[in-house]
Amino acid sequence: MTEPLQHADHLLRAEGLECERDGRTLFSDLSFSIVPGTLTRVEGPNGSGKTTLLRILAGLNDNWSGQVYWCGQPRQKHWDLVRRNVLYLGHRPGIKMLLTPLENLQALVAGRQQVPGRVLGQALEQVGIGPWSHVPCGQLSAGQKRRVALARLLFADEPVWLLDEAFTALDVDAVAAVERLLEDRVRQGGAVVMTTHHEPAMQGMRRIRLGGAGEQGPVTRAVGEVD
Amino acid sequence: MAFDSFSAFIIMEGHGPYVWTCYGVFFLLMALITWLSVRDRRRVVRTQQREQTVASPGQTDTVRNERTGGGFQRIPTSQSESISKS
Amino acid sequence: MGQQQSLSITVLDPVTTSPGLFQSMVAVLQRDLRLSIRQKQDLLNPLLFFVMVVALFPLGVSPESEFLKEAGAGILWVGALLATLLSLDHLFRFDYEDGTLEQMALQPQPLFVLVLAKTLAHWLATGLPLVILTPMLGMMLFLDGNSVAILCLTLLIGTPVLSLIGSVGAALTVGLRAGGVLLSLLVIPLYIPVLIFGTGTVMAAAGGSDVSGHLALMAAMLMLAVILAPLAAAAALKISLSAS
Amino acid sequence: MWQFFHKLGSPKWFYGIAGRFMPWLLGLGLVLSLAGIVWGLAFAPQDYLQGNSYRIIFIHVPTAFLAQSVYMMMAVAGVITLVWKMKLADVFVRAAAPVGAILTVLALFTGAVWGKPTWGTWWIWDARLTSMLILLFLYLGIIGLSHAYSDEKTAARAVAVLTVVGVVNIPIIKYSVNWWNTLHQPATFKLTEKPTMVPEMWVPLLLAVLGTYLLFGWVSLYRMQTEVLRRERRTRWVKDVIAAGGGSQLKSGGA
Repeated sequence: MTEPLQHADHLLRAEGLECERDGRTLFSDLSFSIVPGTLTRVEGPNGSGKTTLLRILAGLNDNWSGQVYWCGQPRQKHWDLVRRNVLYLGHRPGIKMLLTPLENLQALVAGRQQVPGRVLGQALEQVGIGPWSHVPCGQLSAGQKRRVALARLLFADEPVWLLDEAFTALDVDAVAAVERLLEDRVRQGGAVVMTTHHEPAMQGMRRIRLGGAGEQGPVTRAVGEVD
Repeated sequence: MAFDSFSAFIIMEGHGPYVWTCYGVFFLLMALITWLSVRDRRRVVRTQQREQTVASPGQTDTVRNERTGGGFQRIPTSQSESISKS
Repeated sequence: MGQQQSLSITVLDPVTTSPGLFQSMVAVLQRDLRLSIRQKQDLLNPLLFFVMVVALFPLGVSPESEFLKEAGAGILWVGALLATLLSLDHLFRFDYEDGTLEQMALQPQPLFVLVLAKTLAHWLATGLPLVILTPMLGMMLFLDGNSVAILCLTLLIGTPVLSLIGSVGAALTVGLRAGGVLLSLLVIPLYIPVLIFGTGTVMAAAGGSDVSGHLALMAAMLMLAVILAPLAAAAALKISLSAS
Repeated sequence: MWQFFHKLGSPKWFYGIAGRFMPWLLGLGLVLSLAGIVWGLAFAPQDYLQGNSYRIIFIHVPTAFLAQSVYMMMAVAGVITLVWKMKLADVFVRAAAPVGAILTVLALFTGAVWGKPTWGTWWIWDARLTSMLILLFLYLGIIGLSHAYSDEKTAARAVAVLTVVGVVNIPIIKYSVNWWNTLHQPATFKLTEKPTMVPEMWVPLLLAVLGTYLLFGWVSLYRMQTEVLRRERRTRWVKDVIAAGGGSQLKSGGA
């Protein structure tokens, strides 16, 4: 399984996804695939199921029907492979207020990836947290905490990244820097799926539009379309 | 019949109160389960009947229109108006 | 685009590219212990609660040494049980709220292994201190040396079982805002056998009988809990996460 | 086999087939349990030790048996929910849990009232009664958990895990309570443990047990039908059932 990826490989493929929540259909008959070297933005108004879709792709949410494939095979047969190869960063990214940025980063990657301590320090420097790397995260601002969470992306080796509201609380410079980081990653062949509230200025971005459902049930069908 | 008379059956040599309380509560709770179940069924059916008679074909369209975005327009109250005047 | 050549990114093999089970368990344990040490109040509260509950019995029932000698083991066991119960709600709640639990569920290692590490950390931070405090409280309840020793032994085997069974309840209620009371309701019935064997062993020892059989039975319960509870708790956590 | 499973997963099919079984369950259940009770109350001979108070056995034993079996059935349904994600299994758990809890209360109540003339106190920490009390706690936990979640699927799966954990614990609880009982009181007079029971006593008891099982079958099917109607309310067939008004009566499905 370690041969290099081709552009044509389908890393993740969803077929006929349907998700219902509290008796209301969020989306139905949703099909798309995530291929290497692409950036996909999940779009839709509040409450249209963007976060839910990312959680389904990550394997956190079980309340859906349809089929998800990993590299062409049903995902449920390869859970260990999927978990290792898909990085999910939720809008609550697992940062502990009582731990320092360095300890947080260490604990977060400990089970996934062998990373020398030196790299962790460098990553924190790179996201502008260097001077605070030994201060408890509770003392940092919301934007700084977000930077700590995103520092993982500087050395993460997973081919698929699922980022939920990754830009929240970041300042303008940081947003631009993260966009550059994602573009680089995509150029190398990584696949990024994300939700953002601002329109990122990135070329070749694919879109999955979720219509948003009204009180009465499914109003629009979601379609994956490529710009 | 294990008893000589009806009153002997009721009294049961002094154990009557215990035995009859038990049977009374037994039938009471059995009736309670049945009543609760029937009430639940009635409730489900009634709310559903109401929904089905109220629902009309045009409804979904209005809902579709209502649920676009929201304009976040400020709502004038008497207080805010007096501030803007002064 | 002219990018038909192979890409520099590969699909990773979870076996060779991620840390092993033991290493990831140690990481979880280390983080949780570190957090316990920094959150001193959480560490102290169950202990204070334990001491106070035990102090209520002489005050509320009788300070006579005869009564306390008779009831001491039971009082200490019930106190330890309630103190554990009190601390359970925090076992997964903070991790659930800040997203750590999601990250754990997505690690390549099976979740029950990480849950086991978390439960071990919970026991080290609450159960073990309770056991260490027991001799002192035992003296205050006029228990003799032999009884205190057996009591400590039963608590040493029993409190990990309490943490393990409790982890299932905590996992089931972690997604609920008012989960704390419900958690007690779910867990207390499951605690009853542990309590019965714990106090029963001390009483049998006080009666002069050999208790190695009783202790073996408790150890068997611990084994069963170590094997089954993390599996159930991991399943429950996945259900709770799925709903958030 | 798999087709049967698939069919059983279809709510509409279930609704119909349950309606066909229910009248039989109700009729036969009423006849058997009433026959058992009347026989036991009026015609069975007196117990030479306990006198007439033993006649409580004809409701105490059926409710106690049934309360325990209902928990077992719920655990089986829990396994089915977790492994095959069959919706009807979860519908059963929802429908049966309150009934099981009420049966446990009945078993406890009749046990306590029976205890008064036998032991001289309303309550005694007898192994059986204590086990029943713990069973009641387990039921209350399940009901509490199933109402705590707003999402039905989550509630179903959480309850399934809890019932399975509970059923693993039941033998341990029973064993430990029995052991505890011998530790504290040398074998006392047990309510229902009789070395010999004449046929005039156990035949009506058997009838009453069978009858209550059938009645439980009826009430759980009825409650399951209600739950199915509620869950499937947006589907065509439920709308037809409702429009026909058939679902509103107790005899929906023809009892």
